[in-house]
Amino acid sequence: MKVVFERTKGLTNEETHYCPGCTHGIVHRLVGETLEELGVLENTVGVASVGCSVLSYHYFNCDMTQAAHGRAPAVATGLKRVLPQDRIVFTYQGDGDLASIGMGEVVHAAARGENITVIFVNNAIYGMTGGQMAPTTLIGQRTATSPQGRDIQSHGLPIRVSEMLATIDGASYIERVSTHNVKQVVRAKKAIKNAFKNQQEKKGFSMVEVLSSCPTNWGLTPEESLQWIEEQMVPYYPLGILKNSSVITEDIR
Amino acid sequence: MKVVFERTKGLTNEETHYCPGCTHGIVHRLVGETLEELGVLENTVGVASVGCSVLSYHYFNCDMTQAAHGRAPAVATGLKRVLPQDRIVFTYQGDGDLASIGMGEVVHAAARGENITVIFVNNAIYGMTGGQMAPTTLIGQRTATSPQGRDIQSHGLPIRVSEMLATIDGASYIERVSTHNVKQVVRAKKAIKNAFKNQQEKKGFSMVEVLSSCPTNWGLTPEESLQWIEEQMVPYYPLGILKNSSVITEDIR
Amino acid sequence: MKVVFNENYCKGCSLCIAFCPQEIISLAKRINNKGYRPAEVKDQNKCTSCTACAVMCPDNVITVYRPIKKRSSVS
Amino acid sequence: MKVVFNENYCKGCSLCIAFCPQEIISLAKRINNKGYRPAEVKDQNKCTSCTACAVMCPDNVITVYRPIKKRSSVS
Amino acid sequence: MKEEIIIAGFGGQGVMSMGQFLTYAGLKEGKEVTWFPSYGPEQRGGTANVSVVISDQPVDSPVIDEPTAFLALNKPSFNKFYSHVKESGNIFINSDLITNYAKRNDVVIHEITATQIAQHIGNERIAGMVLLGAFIEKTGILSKESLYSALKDVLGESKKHLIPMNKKAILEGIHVMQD
Amino acid sequence: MKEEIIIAGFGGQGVMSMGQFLTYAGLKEGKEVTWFPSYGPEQRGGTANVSVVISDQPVDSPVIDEPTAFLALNKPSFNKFYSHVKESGNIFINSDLITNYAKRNDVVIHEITATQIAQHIGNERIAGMVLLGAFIEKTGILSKESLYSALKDVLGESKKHLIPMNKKAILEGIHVMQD
Amino acid sequence: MGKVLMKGNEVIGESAIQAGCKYFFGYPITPQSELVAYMAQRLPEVEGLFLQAESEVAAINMVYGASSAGVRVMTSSSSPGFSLKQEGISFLASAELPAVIVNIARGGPGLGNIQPSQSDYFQATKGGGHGDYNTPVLAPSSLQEIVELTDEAFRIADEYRTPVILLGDGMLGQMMEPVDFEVTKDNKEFQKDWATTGTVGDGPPKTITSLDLDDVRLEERNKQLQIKYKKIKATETKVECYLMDDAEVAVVAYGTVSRIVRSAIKRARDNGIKVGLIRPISLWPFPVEKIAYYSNKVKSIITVEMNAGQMVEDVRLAVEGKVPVTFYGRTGGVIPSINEVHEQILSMVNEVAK
Amino acid sequence: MGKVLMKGNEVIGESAIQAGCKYFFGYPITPQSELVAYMAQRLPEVEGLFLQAESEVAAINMVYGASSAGVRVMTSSSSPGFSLKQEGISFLASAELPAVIVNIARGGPGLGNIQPSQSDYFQATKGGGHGDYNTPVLAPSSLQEIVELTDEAFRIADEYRTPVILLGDGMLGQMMEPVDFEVTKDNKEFQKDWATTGTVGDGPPKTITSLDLDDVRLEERNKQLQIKYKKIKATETKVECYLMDDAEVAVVAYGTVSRIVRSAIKRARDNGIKVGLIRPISLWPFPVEKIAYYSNKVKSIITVEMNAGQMVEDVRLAVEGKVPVTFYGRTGGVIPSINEVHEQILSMVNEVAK
Ligand SMILES: Cc1ncc(C[n+]2csc(CCOP(=O)(O)OP(=O)(O)O)c2C)c(N)n1
Ligand SMILES: Cc1ncc(C[n+]2csc(CCOP(=O)(O)OP(=O)(O)O)c2C)c(N)n1
Ligand code: SF4
Ligand code: SF4
Ligand code: SF4
Ligand code: SF4
Ligand code: SF4
Ligand code: SF4
Ligand SMILES: [Mg+2]
Ligand SMILES: [Mg+2]
Repeated sequence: MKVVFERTKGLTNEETHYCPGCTHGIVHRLVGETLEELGVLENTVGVASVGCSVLSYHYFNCDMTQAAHGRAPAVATGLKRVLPQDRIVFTYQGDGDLASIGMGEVVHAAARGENITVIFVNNAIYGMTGGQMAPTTLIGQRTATSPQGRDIQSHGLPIRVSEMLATIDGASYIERVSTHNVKQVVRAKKAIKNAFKNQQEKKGFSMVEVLSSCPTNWGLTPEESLQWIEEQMVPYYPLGILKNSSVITEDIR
Repeated sequence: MKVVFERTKGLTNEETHYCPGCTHGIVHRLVGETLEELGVLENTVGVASVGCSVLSYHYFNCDMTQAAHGRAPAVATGLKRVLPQDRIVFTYQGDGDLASIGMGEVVHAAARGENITVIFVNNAIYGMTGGQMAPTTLIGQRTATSPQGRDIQSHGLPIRVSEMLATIDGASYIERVSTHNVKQVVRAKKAIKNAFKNQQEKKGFSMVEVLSSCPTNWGLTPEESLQWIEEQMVPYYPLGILKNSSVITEDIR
Repeated sequence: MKVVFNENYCKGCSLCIAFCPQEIISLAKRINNKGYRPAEVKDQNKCTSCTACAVMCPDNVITVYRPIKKRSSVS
Repeated sequence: MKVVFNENYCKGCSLCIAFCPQEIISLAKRINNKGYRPAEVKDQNKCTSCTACAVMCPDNVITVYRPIKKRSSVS
Repeated sequence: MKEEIIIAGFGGQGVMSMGQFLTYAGLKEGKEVTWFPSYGPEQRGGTANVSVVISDQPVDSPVIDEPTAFLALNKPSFNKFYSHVKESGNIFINSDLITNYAKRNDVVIHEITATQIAQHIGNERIAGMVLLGAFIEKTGILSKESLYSALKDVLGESKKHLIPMNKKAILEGIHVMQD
Repeated sequence: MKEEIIIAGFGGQGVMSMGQFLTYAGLKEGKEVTWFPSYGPEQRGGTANVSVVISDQPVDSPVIDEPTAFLALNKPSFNKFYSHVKESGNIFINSDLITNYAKRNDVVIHEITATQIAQHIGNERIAGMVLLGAFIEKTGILSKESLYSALKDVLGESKKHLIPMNKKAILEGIHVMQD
Repeated sequence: MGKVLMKGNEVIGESAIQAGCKYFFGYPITPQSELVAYMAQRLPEVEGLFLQAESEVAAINMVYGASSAGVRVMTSSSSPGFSLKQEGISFLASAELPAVIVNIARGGPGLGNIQPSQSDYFQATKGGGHGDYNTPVLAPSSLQEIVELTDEAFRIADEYRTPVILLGDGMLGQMMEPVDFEVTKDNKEFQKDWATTGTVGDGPPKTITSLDLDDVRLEERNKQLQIKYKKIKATETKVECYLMDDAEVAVVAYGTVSRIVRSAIKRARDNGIKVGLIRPISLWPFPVEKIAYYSNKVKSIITVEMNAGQMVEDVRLAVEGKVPVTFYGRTGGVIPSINEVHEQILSMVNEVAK
Repeated sequence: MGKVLMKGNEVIGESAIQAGCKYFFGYPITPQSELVAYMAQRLPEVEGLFLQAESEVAAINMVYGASSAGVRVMTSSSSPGFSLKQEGISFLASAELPAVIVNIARGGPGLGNIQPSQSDYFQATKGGGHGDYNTPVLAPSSLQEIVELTDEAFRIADEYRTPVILLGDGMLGQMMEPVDFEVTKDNKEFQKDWATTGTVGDGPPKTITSLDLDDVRLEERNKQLQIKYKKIKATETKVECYLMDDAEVAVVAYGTVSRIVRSAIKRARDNGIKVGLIRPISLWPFPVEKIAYYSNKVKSIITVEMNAGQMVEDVRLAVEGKVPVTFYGRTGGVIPSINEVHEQILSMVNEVAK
């Protein structure tokens, strides 16, 4: 018997605190596997954000720093700018963290072409605090702070962060992937790997937006949640590569 | 003799504190004229930001609130959301204010489709504090904090705010104009008027980015400064309408 | 055993069940440490070692093995 | 007087001078309240009331008048 | 009269609602009440507990250090509070889940096969309600009727259909104590 | 010896550099010095002033309430500080710009046609330097040579070409006082 | 409507609405999120507006904007989020804009945890923001008191044109208790002719600003603020004394902890110990006089807080060395038990007896 | 290099570089912008890094990141920008990350103005952020002292793993004075095996966090912090006494104001008045013992500050009512004149003589 799938060394043996069926766990695994496969676990410093993944420093098997809500890109900038050249720095952020309070920080990290990798877990809700509206919450979606469903009139349309950041010159690699089935998870893995390789190649800011589930706050079973991603989220948040270029050489007038 | 050009009632009689030849003065006039011509001076509340225009509350002949650095869009949101429907709210912000510290606020005001008008004066520098680098400072431009000239490696490429905000669904009208000659100033006036009309028509977030001079910190004469806008800024910040749509009816999936 | 479940990590979310093409995974009657019914495969023979279950498991519960093909089957 | 300068608002920036197609604006020798040499037009006759100076003046110094055309000139 | 009650169990066992049933019932009887939940990280996955005070006098501390009554729905929770129960206090135990513990002689321990009873009624998730019934019967702090009526307030329109089942469980708890 | 000097004028009149010339010169002579500029909103457009203390002893307050010397480059600035000058202090006035004021008898007022002298030298913007020359000549707190050498430090490479002109202005100021 | 059972966070929301506040700008954070959710549900029902801001910084500045327009407006947060509001609070104080700002504090420093804590006392009372300003700080200890103090908070805010802080902790926010909203309320109407609502029909343009480049004028503004603060100190100090008449030992405690202390005092009284409670209800202005008064009567004072010792400084400032002032506190979100506090009282009594 | 003339802001920058700080993350604000500009110019020359952050919030969090990596790092701002850093400072304190944070304070509250002020004293010393923490606060009064105290700030930061605040005002930042950088410096090397630099060759993964969901563990962290603060109080208190030996009146003042006070004291001494100066150099820890000691010797104490009265509370806490403590202050960026202070001393002397 040959092992065809086993737990990555990129993760510790800690059991996670995530709810049953929450795809944060899948994204963790993909990042862990990537770090292991690229052989950079010992060179990596991860930045945990504030959200359900706040404790991710227990799970990633590398050095980790926990950042204030929304500020992971700034913390990562501080780390990356002072660490030796061969160090890999990534942030792991939710949609509330990155797209709401942390909008300024992520836009500017991208604009500076900060050579870091951002894993952006978009579950269209604030998971940690009990299901409030995120900037990525879909129109009509009911949350604790949009009890009648998000409406355009008062909250506007959800932000497509990847599309927005793709307009920024310093962003070198941006892709949106999903976790709603095997094929998508495999793709997500590839994207995450690219985003880290990009950093190794010093190409600048890379981000992978991962559509992810929150069964607990969506009020759905884990399986229904994956369906909801496919049917509700993907149409508004189309999957694919939004940017793949090298900031260093391009687009300078 | 017929008056063909006279001081607008949209401005008070206060003398401004701007440096000689600073085009902040031109932009003020255009806003003042617009408010006068649309007959909304009495219905308008302006929000002054922190930058050289911090004292603009002395100059605009309407109610004015002075906001913390970068937060004018949030202050404007607070005002607009609680004032009677017929009130017009605008912000007047510099590039440091809007594009650096205030990035989060302006992106979210746009995303919410906040029905306000933003006058964004881009002079590629922090004027007020003595000429530091702004997010819009051009590559190679020497400033107090980029004494060797802004370089891509450490600061990334300048942010094209209008292009970025144009990707946001809630942004209904976005145009970039300039002040470097008579024709451009006339165009700028038209754009500013459109942006206010847009608000009257309740179409959502409108922004006019005005390329503006800072002779003092650029170390150029006023006339050279206008040339610098034309020759250096306009190529990187192309003029024109970047978005003109109504958020209410469009682009909802 | 082609699929091995690290039972105490399992939260009984059933995603493996949903994605197993062979439909051989189910939740056990017993309760694990955490208070969940863990997933299990009764009929290991039917497993094709496709790893779908493992790929979709958010809690890294599953290790998948594939029988090493015998020489004779090469032809 | 076709162009009138509100002299004490003037900062002597010279932008009006740069944009006057008739090249009739210049800075005066005298110093105004603020310590600047204000712009002035000596030869008002040459002015075409084009408003270019006023449009480009950052300090709202300039008022421009146009002579009302006489009936006779209509033909 | 005054009861200081701690109810504790797994997150999904309805501990918080049980506390609310008592609180609403107390309010209905014109008593002074407080309800204070653990709201820490335990909530997700781990254990949860709630402190309820029902009294004729205004309640000072909503935090209880020596409960007069303790309703235990699982072993970890039982272990957490067991030793703190006040002398001659009442402990109500779901004996289907909690076994093997050192008996205290200074308190009154009521072992109730709550899960079995609940399964009998049709849903093991209402085991806690059986303990609630036992509690009011034993202490007499609240009437059955108030508790019934509190069900409506807490469950609301959307869960109205669960009321009969819950009533049944309460009644069974009362019966157990009467036996 | 100790001089507490205030220099004041319009923004563009070189007030800050004048203060720096004195400070550098003082440092060169091994004296204790402080230089404190007004850095408020006046700077842009309005008036500016700088306080310089030159002393044999360590300087306590860099802020001066009773200057022993006052160099006034325009009328508004003159008005601001005139009355504060210490008894028997020295006031150096650019009399081309400052006229019509009530004379104080308890101070020594030196009226110098600094602008005219400066224009003569070739640049009216160095009028202040004429006052500086007058100041050192009158008070003797610093030598001409130190001041000359300070010019190099403050003006730096890029403005080196201005040194001769500035020297000339200083010298003229000295001459005025010698006359 | 009679007595209803609600969570403390919800009571704050309802009380604000009852006080005529129709506008709320907030950002979720545990343990105050129920307040945000409550406002999201309720405000549209009363034709008000709830807006989830993109951050605490944005929220406080939206409040600045709304208050500029003259409406009653509220925001809320918990410790880390409250720190982010400090610049904004300083601006509100300086521009003299009324607003009510809620802090349902949690364990700190840093991200800390979500358990109840009183470790933001200094921040609230000494001014966590820059510059010389103070904000009235009201600290309810029960849900019923929330009703009253929320109403007071809005009254004080409008009357003095100042931001007011309502300071609670996770315990207050999360607990339930019967509340009666039908209590007498302040019904004062405030004329806000300073508000920037557009000049329509009301004269020349108005300006709201916290800037004054001229130092003498900025000093004038500061003097005005200090006069106002003096007035607030004179008229708005709130304190409750419990069993103090014959007390030989005083415990000073505020907010939820005062309830635990009250229970402990009852236990001690049962043991014949003459102990009473001084409960500051307004933390700023601090009840200096009351404490100074009792410091001439009691033998010793214990301050009990859920922090490492903050209010105790204000107690010491009031006592001026007249009697020993000790401190007992728990940190990190640990709630002191009745027994612990009881023992502190006992040992203090023994200490003094020596 | 001998004595050089520089602006205070530049001296801070050079002193930091001399103290081995090669990393600076900042954001411009008057009156500290020269520091940012200086670092932009100088750091590349020493193979360090200057980065202009997008905001003060970003800057302090970049500092958090850089400090996590174990380097000496600094940021700076002025009052409103400093308020924005409060969350970040609380995080640094909780995660025990060393850093030096400069506040060149200006007139407040709100946007205020850019003149010198000391009205951020409370914010700096009591913790403007949330939670129980303290940061050592050093307040130089001359440019030469900046050299020494900046070095000390970095030493203390590393030795105790804590953020340290260097508090000055616009006067200190803008003035010029000769400085000698060739003074003895701390050359202690600090082993930072807690830094998250990647695990390469040094064992299991390390974590830097300020979170602890468990209240008991978070209390443990708080206890450790309090132990540390106690130690800092015991060993790092700095104070200067001037002409105090025979003083009958003491003036307490810090920073630039202390220099004006010194001049005033000389004038008063010239008039035969026995007055001295107690100058706290570390504002936290505050020189409680020294002041307590002299409060047994002098007849009265005046505190002079450029604010509405903040440090005076700490003075009163130290004096405990033993002698009268009065206050004299100017606000809004107005600098008190030597004469004003002199008169305060005179009138205090007359008062006491009565
Ligand atoms: C300054 C600050 N504001 C608010 C919070 C509360 N908070 C914690 S997590 C969170 C949102 C998390 O949502 P998201 O980033 O989408 O992550 P998820 O939990 O959905 O994975 C918020 C608002 C905080 N900890 N700090
Ligand atoms: C919180 C805060 N940070 C920094 C500043 C200092 N500051 C004042 S204006 C300004 C930049 C202004 O630049 P910009 O917005 O481009 O306006 P301009 O002066 O160029 O018109 C800064 C950084 C401040 N007042 N408040
Ligand atoms: S709350 Fe949602 S995002 Fe958070 S762990 Fe649970 S399912 Fe996942
Ligand atoms: S500094 Fe620049 S932007 Fe500011 S007023 Fe002067 S020229 Fe205009
Ligand atoms: S490996 Fe494939 S076939 Fe085997 S259990 Fe898993 S999903 Fe089913
Ligand atoms: S997917 Fe994983 S956690 Fe979920 S039931 Fe299957 S094995 Fe258990
Ligand atoms: S109106 Fe035209 S022609 Fe006349 S002065 Fe102005 S620019 Fe010149
Ligand atoms: S453009 Fe205006 S300010 Fe400039 S010189 Fe002409 S009139 Fe004067
Ligand atoms: Mg989320
Ligand atoms: Mg600018």
